[in-house]
Amino acid sequence: MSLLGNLLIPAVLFFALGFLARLVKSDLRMPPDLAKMLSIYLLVAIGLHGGFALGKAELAMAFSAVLWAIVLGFALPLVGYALLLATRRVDPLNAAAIAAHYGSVSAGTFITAIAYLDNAGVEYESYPLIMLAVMESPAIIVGLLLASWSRQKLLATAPVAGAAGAVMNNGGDRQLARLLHDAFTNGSVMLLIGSMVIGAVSRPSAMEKLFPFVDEIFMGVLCLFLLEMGMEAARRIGEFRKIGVVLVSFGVMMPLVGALFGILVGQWVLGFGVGGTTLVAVLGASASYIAVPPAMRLAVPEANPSFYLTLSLGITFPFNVVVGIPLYHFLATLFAAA
Amino acid sequence: MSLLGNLLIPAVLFFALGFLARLVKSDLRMPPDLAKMLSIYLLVAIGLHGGFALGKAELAMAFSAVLWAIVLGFALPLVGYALLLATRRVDPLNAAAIAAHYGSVSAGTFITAIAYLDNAGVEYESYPLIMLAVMESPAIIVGLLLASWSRQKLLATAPVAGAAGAVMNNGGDRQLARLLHDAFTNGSVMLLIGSMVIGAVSRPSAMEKLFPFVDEIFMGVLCLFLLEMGMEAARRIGEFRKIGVVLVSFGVMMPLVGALFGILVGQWVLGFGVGGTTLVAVLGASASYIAVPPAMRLAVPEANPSFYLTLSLGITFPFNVVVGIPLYHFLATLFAAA
Amino acid sequence: MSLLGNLLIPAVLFFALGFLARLVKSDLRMPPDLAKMLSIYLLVAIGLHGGFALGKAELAMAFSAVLWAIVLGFALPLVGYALLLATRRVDPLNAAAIAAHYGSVSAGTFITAIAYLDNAGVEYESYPLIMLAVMESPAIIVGLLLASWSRQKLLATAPVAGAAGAVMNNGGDRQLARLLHDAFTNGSVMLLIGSMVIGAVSRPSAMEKLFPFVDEIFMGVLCLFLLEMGMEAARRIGEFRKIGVVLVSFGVMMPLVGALFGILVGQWVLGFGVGGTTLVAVLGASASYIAVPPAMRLAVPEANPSFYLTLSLGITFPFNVVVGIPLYHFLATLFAAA
Amino acid sequence: MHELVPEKLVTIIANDVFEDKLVAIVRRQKASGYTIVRARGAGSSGEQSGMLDIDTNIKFHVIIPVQGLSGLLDELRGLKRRGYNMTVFVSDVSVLVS
Amino acid sequence: MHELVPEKLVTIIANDVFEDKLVAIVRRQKASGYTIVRARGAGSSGEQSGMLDIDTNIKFHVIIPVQGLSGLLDELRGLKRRGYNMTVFVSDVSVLVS
Amino acid sequence: MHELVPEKLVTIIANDVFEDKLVAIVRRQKASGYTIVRARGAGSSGEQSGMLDIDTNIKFHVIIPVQGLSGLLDELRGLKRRGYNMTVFVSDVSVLVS
Ligand SMILES: Nc1ncnc2c1ncn2[C@@H]1O[C@H](COP(=O)(O)O)[C@@H](O)[C@H]1O
Ligand SMILES: Nc1ncnc2c1ncn2[C@@H]1O[C@H](COP(=O)(O)O)[C@@H](O)[C@H]1O
Ligand SMILES: Nc1ncnc2c1ncn2[C@@H]1O[C@H](COP(=O)(O)O)[C@@H](O)[C@H]1O
Ligand code: NA
Ligand code: NA
Ligand code: NA
Repeated sequence: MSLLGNLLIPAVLFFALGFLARLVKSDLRMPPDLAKMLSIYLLVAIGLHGGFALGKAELAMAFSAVLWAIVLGFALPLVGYALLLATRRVDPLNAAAIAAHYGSVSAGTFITAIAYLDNAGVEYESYPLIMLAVMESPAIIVGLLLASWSRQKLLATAPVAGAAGAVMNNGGDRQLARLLHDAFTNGSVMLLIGSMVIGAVSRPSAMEKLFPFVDEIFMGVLCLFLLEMGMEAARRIGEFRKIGVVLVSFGVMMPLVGALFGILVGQWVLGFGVGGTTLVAVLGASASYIAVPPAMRLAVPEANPSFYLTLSLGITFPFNVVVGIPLYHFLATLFAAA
Repeated sequence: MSLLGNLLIPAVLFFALGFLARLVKSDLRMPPDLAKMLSIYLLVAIGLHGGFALGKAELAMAFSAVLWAIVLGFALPLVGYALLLATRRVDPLNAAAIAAHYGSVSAGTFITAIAYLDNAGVEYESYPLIMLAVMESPAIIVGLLLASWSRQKLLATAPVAGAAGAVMNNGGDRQLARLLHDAFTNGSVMLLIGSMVIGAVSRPSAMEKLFPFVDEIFMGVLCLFLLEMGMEAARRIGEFRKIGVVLVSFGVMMPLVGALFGILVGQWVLGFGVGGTTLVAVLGASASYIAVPPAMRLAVPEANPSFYLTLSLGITFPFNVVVGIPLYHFLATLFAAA
Repeated sequence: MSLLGNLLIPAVLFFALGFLARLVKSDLRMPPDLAKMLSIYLLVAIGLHGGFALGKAELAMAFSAVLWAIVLGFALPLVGYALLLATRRVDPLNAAAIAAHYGSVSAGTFITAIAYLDNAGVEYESYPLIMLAVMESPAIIVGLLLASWSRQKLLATAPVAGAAGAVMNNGGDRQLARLLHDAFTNGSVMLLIGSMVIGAVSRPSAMEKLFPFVDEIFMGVLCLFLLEMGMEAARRIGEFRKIGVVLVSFGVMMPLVGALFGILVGQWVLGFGVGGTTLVAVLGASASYIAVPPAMRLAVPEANPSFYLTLSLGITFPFNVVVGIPLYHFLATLFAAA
Repeated sequence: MHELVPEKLVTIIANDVFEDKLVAIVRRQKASGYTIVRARGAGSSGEQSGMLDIDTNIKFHVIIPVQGLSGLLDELRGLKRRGYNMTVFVSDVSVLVS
Repeated sequence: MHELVPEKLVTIIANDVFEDKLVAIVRRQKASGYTIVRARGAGSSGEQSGMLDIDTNIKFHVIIPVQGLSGLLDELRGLKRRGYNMTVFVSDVSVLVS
Repeated sequence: MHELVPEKLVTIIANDVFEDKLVAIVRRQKASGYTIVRARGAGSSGEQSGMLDIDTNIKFHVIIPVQGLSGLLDELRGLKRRGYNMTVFVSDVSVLVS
């Protein structure tokens, strides 16, 4: 399926429709909780579906996938942090906060990729779904460590510690423990892993009764979800000017770097087929806009939310949905042929 | 299918249930965003469905349908305005605001008519759906022109212009440009036309995956939507007394006039069958309660919202859903036989 | 199907997932109106389904079921009231308010029981559904009478009447009339009975179009609903300590008493099979958390909502969903064999 | 010059089952209107999480002329005495009359 | 010591179609921001049940320095004069700075 | 006569991820409760459209006795100093006690 083919998938077209509606300043408004409801449905549906498939999977392979998901989750924020500091457009704390987003993943992008593969008739392994669940959290931890390390460097260079110093001292370990807790009990992680477990342990006869809900209306719900995400992405483009062209291009380059890491892991390390490799590339390429932003707001209040939200939601998400997914599929096909 | 047959359609019965629940002052309350969510679904579903059908339609015919939709949209508010002034119960500004509602359309009524025809096993053309999308806007423009003209007349007769004069002068063209923009980028228009385009351009294999969502749960969603609309219609009947019997009867007569115009256009001009003609009659008969009220509130603040909301939502909508649709179907059958 | 089998039904597992998410203090949050929307769907779906089945039912039997539902609804609060006073942990007004909850029913529990029986392949009569609709209200009336009687007793023993006395005198009959009205026009009662009537009178061809909505996505919606109810149940466990072990054990014992009454009525009086008897047991065992709490808050403001909400939602609901339903099924099987 | 008229803003925070009672009081007191906002919170009667119908609060606002305050508070105090849990407070506002 | 700066809180209750107009005014008046809460209610223009797009209110709050009040009220009064139904009132607040 | 006790109403407008932090502060300061309303808006940290979890605000209200104000503001000022964006203001209210 070509790039143009991708653009004619209804889900992607609905994304474009939402984007357009905001661009022309339409008064189209979605109820504030609709996106949240739709994404709860999508997580549960994909979790049940994948969990059912995983019930028949190899344990060793699953374990290996989890391991490499963690490796990706730890490695990508470090790469992102280094790149961001190299641009000299953001201070270390903002760099840490942004990098954490790129080490984590976007379930919306992943689900769109699944729709793309289904449409193109490409088979894929079910292991990348566990990787999706696993990869939400490690990047948060790396981001926090990077932030804390940056803060200490700032303190060292600016000896008039003041308030920031107080945070480090009185916060410290207790704060880290809390943030680790938050990372692992994150709502979408629990929903996804919980649904996977339920899908894996439930009796097939019981699962059958769930399939009309899980399968048949899935595409329609995804369309509505992407309609709204298109509107939200477009809402951010006013901020592009504040952010500057260098950061904007980071929002396009970093997904490519992440996708390459993903392809290497998917194809060479885990030995997935083209479909599975594409999905791992999408995991590498996508940036979180659900789990990571609140964590950064709470733990790195010095960072400017406009930066990480605009990059993740306004640039990387549309890029991946429209250009990235077919591109990663194309690259995965190339690598597989090589 | 007789009138009684119509009353036994579940969707209409749910409308009655909602109406009854408010009449007996039940504490049944719907979440405030439910109606909005259901109507987003209904617009998208009907748009995708119709767009898919239109993909195979004749261009010349579609063009002709659009043209006549615009004619209806411009003509009906003028008729309504004249009738309203003849009643001598409202001043020209209120007349303009009310008339705009009757030139526009109600997607909820149209969708109920589709459900009625499906139930009765009557075939219908897909062109009326484009007419639905097209007819949302022209009446808004006519309404605004009528209002602006009435305002000028009021100023001429009352030379102490004051604030109202200021509006005309400082607002004028810029305001009209903005209102035209608003009319064409109206949220429900964009959603409907966007979904139609997506339905038309998407590959059939992709559309197939959407059909369980678009088709199978459609009737159920319509039932819930009409349940809520029944409650909202009944909420207005307290206002009947304030509005007076003359205006209330306008709310019943004007749909009949609109339906006749619609039947003439559908049957004689466009040459539709009984089903398609019924749908055009419904377009003529129905009054907007989504797109037009906010436009009038913004642009004709002098008009009293109680008037147009009570007429459109409290009288014309229930009349059309319960009595109008089967009646227009009956009339369309008569005319077709003639 | 064993108890363990029940625990592996997806719906029950989602309840456990929601419970767990709150226990580990996950930041998983559901949109505030989701539970309400899902329960509107569940009531309508079960009403349509049952009404369609009831269209073919015997009138005499239906009448008998209604009668015995009323008997249960009047008898159970009296039993509960006596038990509660015997514990000496609550004053008579709190006892009246709590008892009313146990005489009424929980639609959520009933629907979960239906899912359980469907999963286990057990047939059941459709009469218990009418009983569900009928049993929401009588217990409210008994509760109010008990409260009013307790208030009078309190006044008699404490002659310094004051404010409480004023309520009795100025409120009195008018208040009772209003509360009777409220009990019978209760939102969920109207929704359920209305949907049953619509299901019964609609033509089969029209109902067929509703079945994908009513049947196929039912299980999935129930899963999401129980996910949220699990979270709400767990939210209450902080209150256990305030309530004390005696009341907590009332929340487990009273359902058993109610279930026994239900089994006797279902099996011996009405002659239902194992499935139908299990459902009547569930009606007896379950406690209201939708219709009764607001009624008690309005009419018995002296009672502490923490008591009745914690008991009904935090203890009895989880107990019934996880342990009760399979237990009552087991008991119904025993009695049927006896 | 703006016409800013000093009036009283009475705010009532309570479970939303009391809404009809509060509207009735406001009508009896001939206030020109009222405004309701959905809320959640916690107080002496426990947490009101706003997730279920049974634990949602409302913030109910009424603007009334100074001379109407006493009658309104009388009715509200009556409710509170009869056991209805609610938080009631009054603030000074200047209302723009155009 | 806390830096509590006395400012003015202007609250506007109106149908939500006016939101864009109000935001534009606030921007023109160079307020540092605004806050919007969804509301329902009743007033001279009938009940706003909050159930449909067409009858939902907003409660719109702006905190402005005392010297900015007059300009803001001028614009709001202008709207009211042109027939826009809205309830506008001003209260005194102390804003925490630092 | 009505018992109207003068107290302070502290209002905090912030992103809703801070809710737990604010509840913890209020509990530490032994306030009798709090009330939360969902909001959206704009300020120095950009627009909060209220459409996604990540850009929803809350309006958080606490009524406290006058003598409790200082302790509460100290904690809030601490948060603001550490970089947490929030709008905090205090108003005078008279709370109905009986
Ligand atoms: N100190 C307080 N500050 C703000 N809101 C409060 C306070 N106390 C109680 N409330 C609100 O009033 C409601 C009823 O309070 P209560 O009657 O104390 O349970 C609570 O659910 C809160 O929303
Ligand atoms: N001048 C203002 N008036 C009313 N609300 C404001 C104002 N400034 C900021 N806010 C609110 O406070 C939130 C946080 O403000 P800020 O920290 O300036 O981004 C904003 O999202 C607004 O909801
Ligand atoms: N006396 C009042 N107290 C509180 N809110 C009011 C009052 N009068 C009007 N409102 C609110 O302001 C909105 C517009 O008022 P009106 O322009 O009178 O229709 C109403 O829908 C109410 O939400
Ligand atoms: Na990534
Ligand atoms: Na029309
Ligand atoms: Na019961």
